[in-house]
Amino acid sequence: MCNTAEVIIVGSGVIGCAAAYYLAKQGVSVLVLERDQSIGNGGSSRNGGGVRQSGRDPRELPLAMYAVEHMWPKLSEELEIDVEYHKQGNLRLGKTERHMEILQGLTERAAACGLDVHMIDGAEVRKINPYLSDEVIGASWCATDGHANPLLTTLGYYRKARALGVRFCTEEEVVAIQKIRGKARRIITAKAVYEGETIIVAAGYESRAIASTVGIDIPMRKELIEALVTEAEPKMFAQMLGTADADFYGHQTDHGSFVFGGASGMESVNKDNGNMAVSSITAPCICRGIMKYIPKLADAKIVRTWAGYEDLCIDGVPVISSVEEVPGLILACAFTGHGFGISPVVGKLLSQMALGEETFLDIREFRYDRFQAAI
Amino acid sequence: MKRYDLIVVGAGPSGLSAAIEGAKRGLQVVVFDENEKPGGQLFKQIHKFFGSKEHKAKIRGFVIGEQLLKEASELGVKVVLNATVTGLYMDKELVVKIADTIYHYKGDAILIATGAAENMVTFEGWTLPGVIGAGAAQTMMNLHGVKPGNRILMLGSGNVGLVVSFQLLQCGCEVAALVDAAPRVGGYGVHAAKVARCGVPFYLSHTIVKAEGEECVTGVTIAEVDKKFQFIPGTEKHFDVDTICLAVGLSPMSQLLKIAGCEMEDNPKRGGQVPICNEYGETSIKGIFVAGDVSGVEEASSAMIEGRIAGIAAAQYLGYIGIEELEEKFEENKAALEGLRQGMFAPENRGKLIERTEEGIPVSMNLLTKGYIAEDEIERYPGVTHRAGIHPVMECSQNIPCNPCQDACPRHCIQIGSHITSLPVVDESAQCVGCGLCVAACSGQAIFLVQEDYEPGYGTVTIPYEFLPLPQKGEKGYGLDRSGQRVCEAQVMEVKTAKTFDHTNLLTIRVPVDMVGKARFYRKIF
Amino acid sequence: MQHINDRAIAPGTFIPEPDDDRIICRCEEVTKGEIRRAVHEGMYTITEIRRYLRTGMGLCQGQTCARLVKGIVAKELGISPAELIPATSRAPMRPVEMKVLAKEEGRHV
Amino acid sequence: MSRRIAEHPILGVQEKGEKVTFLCDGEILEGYEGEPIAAALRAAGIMKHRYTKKEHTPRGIFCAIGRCTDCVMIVDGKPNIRTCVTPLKQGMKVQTQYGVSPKPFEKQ
Repeated sequence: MCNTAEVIIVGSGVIGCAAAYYLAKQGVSVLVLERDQSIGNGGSSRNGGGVRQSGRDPRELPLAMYAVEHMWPKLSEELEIDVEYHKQGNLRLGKTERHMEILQGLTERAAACGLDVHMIDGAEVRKINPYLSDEVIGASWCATDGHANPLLTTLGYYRKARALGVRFCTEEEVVAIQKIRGKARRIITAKAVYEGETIIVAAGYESRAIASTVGIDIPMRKELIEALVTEAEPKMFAQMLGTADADFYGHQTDHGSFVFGGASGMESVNKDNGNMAVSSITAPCICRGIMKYIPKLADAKIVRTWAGYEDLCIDGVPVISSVEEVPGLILACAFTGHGFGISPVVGKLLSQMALGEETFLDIREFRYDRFQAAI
Repeated sequence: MKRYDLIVVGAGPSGLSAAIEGAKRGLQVVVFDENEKPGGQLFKQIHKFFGSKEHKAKIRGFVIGEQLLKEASELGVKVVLNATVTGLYMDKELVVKIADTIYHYKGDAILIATGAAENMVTFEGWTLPGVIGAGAAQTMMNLHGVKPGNRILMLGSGNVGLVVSFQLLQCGCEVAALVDAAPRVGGYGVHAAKVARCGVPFYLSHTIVKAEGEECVTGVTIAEVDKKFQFIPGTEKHFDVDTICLAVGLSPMSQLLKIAGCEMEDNPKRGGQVPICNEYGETSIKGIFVAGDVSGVEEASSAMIEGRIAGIAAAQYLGYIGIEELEEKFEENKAALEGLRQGMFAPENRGKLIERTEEGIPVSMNLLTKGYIAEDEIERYPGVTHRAGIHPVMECSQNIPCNPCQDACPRHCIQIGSHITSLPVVDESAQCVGCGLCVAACSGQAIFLVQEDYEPGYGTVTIPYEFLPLPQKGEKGYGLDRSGQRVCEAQVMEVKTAKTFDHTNLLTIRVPVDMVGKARFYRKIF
Repeated sequence: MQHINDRAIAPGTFIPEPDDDRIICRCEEVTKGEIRRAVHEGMYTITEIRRYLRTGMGLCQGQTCARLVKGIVAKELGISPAELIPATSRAPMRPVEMKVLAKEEGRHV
Repeated sequence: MSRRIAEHPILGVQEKGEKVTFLCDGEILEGYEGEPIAAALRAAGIMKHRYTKKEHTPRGIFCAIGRCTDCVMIVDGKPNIRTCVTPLKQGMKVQTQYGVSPKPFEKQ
């Protein structure tokens, strides 16, 4: 088999798979290298499935709004797989006055960017979702937010890209990128050497080590966060839920199970045994959080817990950028836990960047060299 | 956090054995088990165990369970039941669900002895109510006292399939057929023989085509398979049954070890995903040990020894004993383990066709394909002799590590010798008094007392009998041969029960003299 | 392992089999045909099959079907089942009610 | 209760809890306190515990030790209760489970 392609993508997460798909659709030859044995085994298969605009950094908002308006609604049709996209709103819940202040701030900033999001009181919240407890005194409500199935979205992009001729190689851990005659061109893995005209690095936190082999540093850290899933329950509600406190977020899936993510507060110091191990304290903590908001779920049985790494950027928004000082290199990483909802649009932008086209959205805010010392 | 020296997960044969050895050496030990009754599979095993005294031979599984539990309690081991270990986390932290609360515990050492789970096969209709695992059948009848069905077809001729078939018969169910896709019976011949002589037909090289029924099982169709396990058209056979029981092997239940991050391997010889561990059962994570089926599917007897080794190794790991004691005890237990792992059913012989016994005697092919030794094969075996007066006839035809018969005879009529797998031989010089202790002692129920000259034209056969209702003295019925066919009329001359027989009753039936070599079971005339 | 890793190596064309409608994952009601087809659609690992079809994602978390699924996928890929890494095991080992999980004891002595 | 084993040749007469009554789909049945719900149902000759969500096919006891989760029913209003490991209590209300609902599919 030939080890060259016009574009080589490092990382088969939803970003890498989406970019591969949009490139292949243009007739570009693409090779995707994945460190793991399974496609999309990082955050793409471990996140809560939120497709939100509200609650985002204003810099990211145009991407999210574009994806929700133009891409998500047609994605199932495009990928010929039901990605279980539901545009039925996001409630970000508050229980205290302080929560309401946080929500108010988020809402004002998003509304200023043109997003239809507004504050509602407890009664209105329970009209939208009657299962929420009386402790909830208000929420921000964005009717055009929603959720989708991240597993099927990732594998849907993969399947379609593969069918279009994209070559995916798993268990190919990239050791280094090499410049050839001034251009990023060669990729060295533990097993082989690959060459491409353009290299897109979309490898989550590992992107940092890979980029450093050509002298680029992305200031990010990683954090192991957890999620859980219940047994199937009768249909209860369709919105995506979040909280001002960020103590949990989640939704009910088409399957009937509830997927919730959440935090114990210990995430920044969580240990790992190499298997993305869950801690013994987080799932109970998430459950206590959920039960305060949705008491009816107290009897729902948890069937699985899991963990995954977030690649947290120092300034909270991703790097989606060509690297001029290393021609041929494009970075798409540090998504900070917000990547899934914007993955279709990022995939499309990356395809334009790889083809040297002007991008249809302004992505200057996501440049790799934007980071400055504080003082 | 509450911390123990040793936390054992699973109160089965290996877990309890490990707990006992640990506690004996001063460790503070707790055992968690998710079931309401301890003992693991032992409490479903109501047959007498094979092996030698050190392997608790001749004792029924559930009694061994009770003994282990008693010993553990006396040593101060805390056995917590209805306690589900839901996860094994870093720093050897266990989360245990007890009633409606979860508890966190830490162990300086942890022993995972979670046993195995049943494998399944699929066929048309396999999801219908009435298709159950063999373990489910055992649980229902032996733990809950409920018959799993009325008329049952068993799939699988390994020891589980054979033993459970016999248990089904014991609790009053009818076993319509015993079926296996393999060309030969997988389990012990003696287990097969006791099922066959009750009249259960064996269909080797057959498997299930479909379970029939709309809402639950009302029947089953089986068919013969060729060497590639493909159905041979035209060989279909139908049985009216209400239950289909699957006994097609076990897989180690090793999920907790995977959660903990122990290095695992897929080892078909051990039954599936098992942790990589050293000779003491210690996994890649120091202080996490394994024993029993979770580290490789075997018998309860070997699980107990593995448990002992791991318990002692945990004691050494925690500094309660020196390495010398561990090494010494390990050698002893290893010898016991090797004793069990020999003979025709030794792990290395799995799946192999062995044509001759260690003594050079051809193995009964009829036993391997029909479940019983044929008339023209039976005389080959050294335990089958003819002589005047009452004497034992030992229809033991396979080299299994087992010797209770030798110890049972007060007159030393029976000899196995130092090699535990040897076939038993009758010592012609010793005089049998017909006490029947050997009949009751034989875990395989393969020993009969025969008297050819009981009265003119009639002889007697004394058979082991573990069914209810117990026939009455003087009662008339039929003698059944090894295949379960009626061969003659028979009259019950004597029914002996004794505490030492441990529920194996001795039924002496009078049969025509030409039938003393054939009649091996009795059924009353209804 | 080359067969699993290079997704451009296809397992040949999908040929329907008479028992494709047989349920394999009892909890999530996934059939043999769906599993076989998924392999042909590029899902070469147990983890991918699981995420794609929900095999082993139900109440029992694959305790019944894991071995069966593995056998089908391996056969379709033309490899030994032992070459396929099983799906990750995760706590809880049995379904636990949220209110029970929420009620912890013994974290502190 | 013909499916009950009155006396077992090896295990003898098994100890049972108090005799209790419970409701299964509205029908009054008898069982013994503390035994698994599934055992009481099997003793009463009830084979079907639920109908599946997708194919609406019946399921019953399969593993009987709480692993396979095939025998789940709605017990006292809660769905997905593993009847093979849930002890029977006086007055329990057990219902056939359709998908995850007590209502037959045509009424859902």
